[in-house]
Amino acid sequence: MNVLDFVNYWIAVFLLSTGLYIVIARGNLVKKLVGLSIFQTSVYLIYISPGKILGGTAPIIDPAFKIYSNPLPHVLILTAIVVGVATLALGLALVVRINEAYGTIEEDEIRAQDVGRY
Amino acid sequence: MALLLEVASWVLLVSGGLFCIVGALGLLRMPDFYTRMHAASVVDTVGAGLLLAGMLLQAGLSLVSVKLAMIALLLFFTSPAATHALGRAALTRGVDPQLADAEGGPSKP
Amino acid sequence: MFAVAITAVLIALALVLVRALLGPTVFDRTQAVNTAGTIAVLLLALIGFLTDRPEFLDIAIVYGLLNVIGTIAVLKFFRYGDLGDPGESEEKEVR
Amino acid sequence: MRSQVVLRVVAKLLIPFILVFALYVQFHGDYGPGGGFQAGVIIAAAVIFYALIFGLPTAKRLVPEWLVETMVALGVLIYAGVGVEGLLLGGNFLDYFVLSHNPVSGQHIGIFLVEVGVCITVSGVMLMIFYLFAGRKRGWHSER
Amino acid sequence: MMVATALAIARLRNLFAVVVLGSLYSFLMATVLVVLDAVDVAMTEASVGAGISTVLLLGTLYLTKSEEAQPTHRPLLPLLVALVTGGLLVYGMLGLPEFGEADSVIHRHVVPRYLEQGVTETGVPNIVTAVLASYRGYDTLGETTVIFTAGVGVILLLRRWRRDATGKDDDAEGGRP
Repeated sequence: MNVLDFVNYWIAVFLLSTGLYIVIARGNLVKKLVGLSIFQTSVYLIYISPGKILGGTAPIIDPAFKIYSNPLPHVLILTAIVVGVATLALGLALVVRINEAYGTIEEDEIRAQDVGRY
Repeated sequence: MALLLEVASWVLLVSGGLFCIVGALGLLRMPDFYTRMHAASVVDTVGAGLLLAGMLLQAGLSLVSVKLAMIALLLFFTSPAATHALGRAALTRGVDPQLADAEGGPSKP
Repeated sequence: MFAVAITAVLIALALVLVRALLGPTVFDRTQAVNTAGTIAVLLLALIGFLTDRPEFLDIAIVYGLLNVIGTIAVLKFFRYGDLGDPGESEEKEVR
Repeated sequence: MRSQVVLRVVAKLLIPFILVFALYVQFHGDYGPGGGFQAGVIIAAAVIFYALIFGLPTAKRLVPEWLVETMVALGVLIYAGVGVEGLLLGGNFLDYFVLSHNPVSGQHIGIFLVEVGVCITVSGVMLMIFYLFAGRKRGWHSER
Repeated sequence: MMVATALAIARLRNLFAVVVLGSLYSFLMATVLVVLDAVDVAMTEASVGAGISTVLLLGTLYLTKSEEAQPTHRPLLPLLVALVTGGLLVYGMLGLPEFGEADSVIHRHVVPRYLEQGVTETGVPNIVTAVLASYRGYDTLGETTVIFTAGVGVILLLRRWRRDATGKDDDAEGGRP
């Protein structure tokens, strides 16, 4: 039972590790960005999970309901999602520019070109 | 009357769920892309239609049922269009339909 | 009753997911994602009814709309994106 | 994709619906899920859909680039302007209570204006990014 | 919900049609968020993940290459780092309150005030909107500014090149080569 209580957190931790692994291990810059967004998503899950109250409903006030989940994490995560999209767009723009400058988006090849240049 | 509605929506929901499973199973088991497309359309039309009809019976006449009808309309318009575009794109890109004898397909994955 | 339907839809979602994971070609995956979107719409509507708050159908509509847009974007990409080398990427997919 | 009749017809049916729905999300955000950000994204998605089906130049004729650029800045200005208006009317920055005689309706007006600002900025930025990415694509072709 | 999430995790191992599966992942995550009552967040996640991110990623893939090179390093060290991080997080997670408890710390501080007086103070039943736009207006202003800055950054990164290619120059930047 104790394990089952934390299952949300387990999943979030697993996702976070996976995202981190992708960001570190993969050389492709686009894939790194996808990993970054997976990482972000796991953080959303970590934030939202404690706000849920069993038996509660979404925080839209209605006379028919008494218990509501916690709206504060929702607000914070809403902001986080927006910032995440902005980051993603900016990162992708940078990737496009890197591709134009180096002709590749693989980290190793970029490094090889840099070493060859200097 | 209420009991009748309840029973009807129960039947619709369960059969809709069943059709969803059947369609998904087809999507999983069919041998090549075009037959899979065919199976997926079961989910899009019959499964979704029955489930939404069941929910409509539950909702009664209100804003909720209007929204449900809107979802149904949306699905009926968009999913065939998407499937059509998908099939055309696949044909253009040279995914051949699997005819009598075949290689690839189910053994590939 | 809704619980039964939700269970069925979840099973269907799982099957579709398996197809999306295996899918030999991009088109299989796209088809699977499209179907998964449809199923997710249904699932959301059902969840809304299960928790007695059917107002949340809005989210289902958003799903439906954006699902189509995403699918068409992917298709357009794969149909006109053959500037590179179409054969190559397909083979990569098979692996 | 312009030659595909089915997609064109469906898009013509669908895009007004998407836009109306975006407005619904925007203005119903007080009572249900939704709000400025979601509405902005949906509006941007509608225009992106249009650009996908009918081609980028047509979309740029429909929603010209200068309009998008103006929207990007205008949203932030609306938001900050609401704050400054609170200052001018004798409250604090972003103080909505002074916007109307009745504090509650003042709050309502403030939230509404702020959401409009967010919506405009978000849809502007998303569209701008899409235009830039997609427009670059064609330039790349001509370079080849 | 758990089935869907577990399968999403299984999906993450297989990273080929990343973008297509990314949109699927976003759908699943949004469904999970709906189950966790975060309706607004789910709506945002769905619209962003399925609509915008997919299109942007596809645009980038089109501009660059769509296939990935074989990894040259052995992924041992990153795996180790990820595992250690995961282990640390699990260790920290054990101290968290139980899932779904109504009286844990997070529900005690400001939230009851929002829930009880939000409607009477703002007249908006959706508390998330009320908090977002009114109580935490500064945050949202910052968020809007971030979006604005990102837009400007993307314009700066991608705009000039296209002018060079098409040969058209605006007056504002006419002097630049």
